[in-house]
Amino acid sequence: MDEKTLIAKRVALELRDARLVNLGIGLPTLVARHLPAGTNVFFQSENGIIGMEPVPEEGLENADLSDAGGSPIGAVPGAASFDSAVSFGLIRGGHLDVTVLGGLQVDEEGRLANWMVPGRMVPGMGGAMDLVSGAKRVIVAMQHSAKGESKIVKRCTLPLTSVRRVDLVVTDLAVLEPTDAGLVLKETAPGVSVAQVLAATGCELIVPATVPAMPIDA
Amino acid sequence: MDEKTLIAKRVALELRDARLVNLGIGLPTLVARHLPAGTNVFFQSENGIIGMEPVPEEGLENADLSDAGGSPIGAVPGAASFDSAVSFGLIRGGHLDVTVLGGLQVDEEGRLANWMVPGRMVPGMGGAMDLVSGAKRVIVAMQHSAKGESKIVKRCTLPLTSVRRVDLVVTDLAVLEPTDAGLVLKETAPGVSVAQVLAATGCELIVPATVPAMPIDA
Amino acid sequence: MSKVRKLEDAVAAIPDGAVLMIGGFMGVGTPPRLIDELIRQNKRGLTVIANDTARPTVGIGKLVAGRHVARVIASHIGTNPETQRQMIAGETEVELVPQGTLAERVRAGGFGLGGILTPTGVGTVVADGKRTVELDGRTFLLETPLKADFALILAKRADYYGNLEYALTARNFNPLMAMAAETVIVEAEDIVPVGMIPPDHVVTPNVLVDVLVAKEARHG
Amino acid sequence: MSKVRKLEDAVAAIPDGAVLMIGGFMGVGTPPRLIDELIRQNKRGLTVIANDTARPTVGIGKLVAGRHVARVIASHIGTNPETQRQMIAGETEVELVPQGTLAERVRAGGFGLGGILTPTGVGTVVADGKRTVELDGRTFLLETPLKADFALILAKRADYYGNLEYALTARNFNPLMAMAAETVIVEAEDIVPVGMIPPDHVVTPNVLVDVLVAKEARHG
Repeated sequence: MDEKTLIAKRVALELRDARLVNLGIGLPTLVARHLPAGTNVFFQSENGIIGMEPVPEEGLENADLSDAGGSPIGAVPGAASFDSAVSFGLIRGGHLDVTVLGGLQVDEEGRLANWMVPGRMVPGMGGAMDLVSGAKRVIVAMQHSAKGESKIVKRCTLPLTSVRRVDLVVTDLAVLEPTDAGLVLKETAPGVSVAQVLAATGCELIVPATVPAMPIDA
Repeated sequence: MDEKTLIAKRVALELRDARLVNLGIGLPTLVARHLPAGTNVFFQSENGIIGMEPVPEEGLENADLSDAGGSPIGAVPGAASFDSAVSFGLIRGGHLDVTVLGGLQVDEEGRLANWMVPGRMVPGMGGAMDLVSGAKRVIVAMQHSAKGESKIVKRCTLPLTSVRRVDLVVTDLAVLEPTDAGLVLKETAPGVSVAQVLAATGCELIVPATVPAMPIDA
Repeated sequence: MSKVRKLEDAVAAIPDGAVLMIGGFMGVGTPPRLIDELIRQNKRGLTVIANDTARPTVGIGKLVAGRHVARVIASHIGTNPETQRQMIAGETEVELVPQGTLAERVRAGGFGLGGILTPTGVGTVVADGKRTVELDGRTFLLETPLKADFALILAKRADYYGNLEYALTARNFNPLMAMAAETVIVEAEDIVPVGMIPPDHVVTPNVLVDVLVAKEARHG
Repeated sequence: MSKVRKLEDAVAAIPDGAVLMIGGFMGVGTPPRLIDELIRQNKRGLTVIANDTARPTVGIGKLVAGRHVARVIASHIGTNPETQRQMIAGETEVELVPQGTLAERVRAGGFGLGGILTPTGVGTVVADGKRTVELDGRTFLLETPLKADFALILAKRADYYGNLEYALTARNFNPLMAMAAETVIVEAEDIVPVGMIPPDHVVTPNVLVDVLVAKEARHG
């Protein structure tokens, strides 16, 4: 299993009791493919729909039905569409159970940077700041490192997405939970040792006496 | 013609170029019956519809279609219904061309009191404060006096509805226009002299050299 | 998985002293069975956030007349002499809020805003004790969000998931309140299979709705 | 009395330097004929308020690529390298606004609010230069209303009066912007007789709409 699939599968386990979930563009989108049996969530697309699903087959694309990236989607029976204020009212008003977002950096205090690299990448924050500030539960799904540098850092050097502490960070090496005391190492990826995680991490981690492996079949 | 009809007919002349109009409960409601030919306005009811009209005949009342007083209404073809936030967004956002409201007092500065008599009548302001603060044009339609006392006063003794100056006051005796300098006597009712208006008014009026009679056939 | 509950059970979950938002405008859009069941179960000390208290024999007016309400936040009580009497006698606390401000405060609660700025009420008794904010030479009142423990909603149609449609002026505060309460209880005239309400006609999305109660067939 | 105008005349009323709100999300819900006509008439120095600038060959992206735009207020320009290039080169002024805040600022403009308080952006670069308000121990940003000279709207159906319906995710910012501009120009896929859109299905009421332009039949 590749690293992205591993991350997606692990994140999917967090959606068991969720009713409304928003998946960011990119890696987070993979999560929808790996929901455990019995999961019964609605996926929101922040451009204005609850109940998005992939286009069921080629040729069924509809010009008025797209995801937040502008790509064609389908909709489940019982879907609902609405304007951008309602869409973000759902997000900002605490009606969104879980948001899964990609990340550039997460720091020791559990704060996320994921929207800008000054001077190099200026995409705009889109809905990311609203999602992190407003969702009931924020899960960051990302690679542990990029270009040999850890994305788990002592303090974010990139502009923050929000000062709100995220709830869980799932990487290809570990599951980390931000707490008042710092980042707690909750799980390691199958075949990865605690020492390997620590070596790949740019800040201190709190390591409990036992750290289970992710409950994912390899 | 009775006094209320006179007032309603005079106010109706102000609606010629309006697109969206809100009529308060009571006397203002009469205005709709006296629109000049060619007037093409939509009436809003602030409980959530544009395009209200009277129930066309007995027996056609619908339990889901009422005015702001809870009484049954009809709806013209091309009507639109919406929630209370949109309804007041139309009012507060400057989309309402004219509101016609009853009054308890109007003062020299053109400020209206129409929602409360402390210790005696506590109905609540309903939509009145929003209507006076938000409509493009505010017309007060009321009797000039009540129980022998003028309702046009130097300074409102009753709680204000808004500090916004109203645009026109139409009574059974006169049409008054609030200005920076004070209340200007624009018209007198048919058969009423300027002296009669002044005698029935509780503050100074600015009286132009000529004061025409209301352009209403008696 | 169904959200449909018996009327009795749906209302039993509401404790004495709860903060309720109740839809409706002079009774139109107020869920009648839910009101009657609150009275039958003799709930006490309720806070009611609603546009008005209708008349003593209509909708929310019945709750007031039956002394189930300790506090009212509304824009209008003028058609209910009993609410006025209880207010003047100090038996029931009444906060009067301009209608548009009430709509925005409920919406702010549901939409996660910390507050809104409005010119409505500036320089009137409504401004007493409130913060004002100056912006570009204009003065605004800072009005704060309202939230509730329960919202009692009347819908025209619901599907099994809880997607809602409303009818004409019975819509009023209902969709706003469905966003602003911890638990949303809906009385629906019709409950239909999933897929019968097209996405563009859904006004309240299903994820907001917790409990559905069927409105009995109407007489006549 | 009809609001239907020729495309050319509808767009001719827009002067160089105008402030435009344009509906759409990555091009979906953006009025294509109005965009193309703005380009054909070579409007210059426009301010565009919109969710994003799509791609250089799509929707609002075409306006940016053709150098018709002096200023952009949007939540996202990441899919349009040309907007990013112009921003970094200082050729086009870009204000980035969180999407939910953008929606609320447009709504505040149309609904007559003086501003709204939001936690989104607190402690980030978005807060630079903005007022904050403390309420009940929480910190909020005070975000101000946006208004425009013109709103360019895409509707699925309009009736002759200008009542509008939208389709699925092509709705997005369109109904909000239709409230927030001095003049509202609508491109509608279908224009139908009055009475064909039931009151409960009208999303934008006719009184908000000034000009209707028919969308040509689509190829395919």
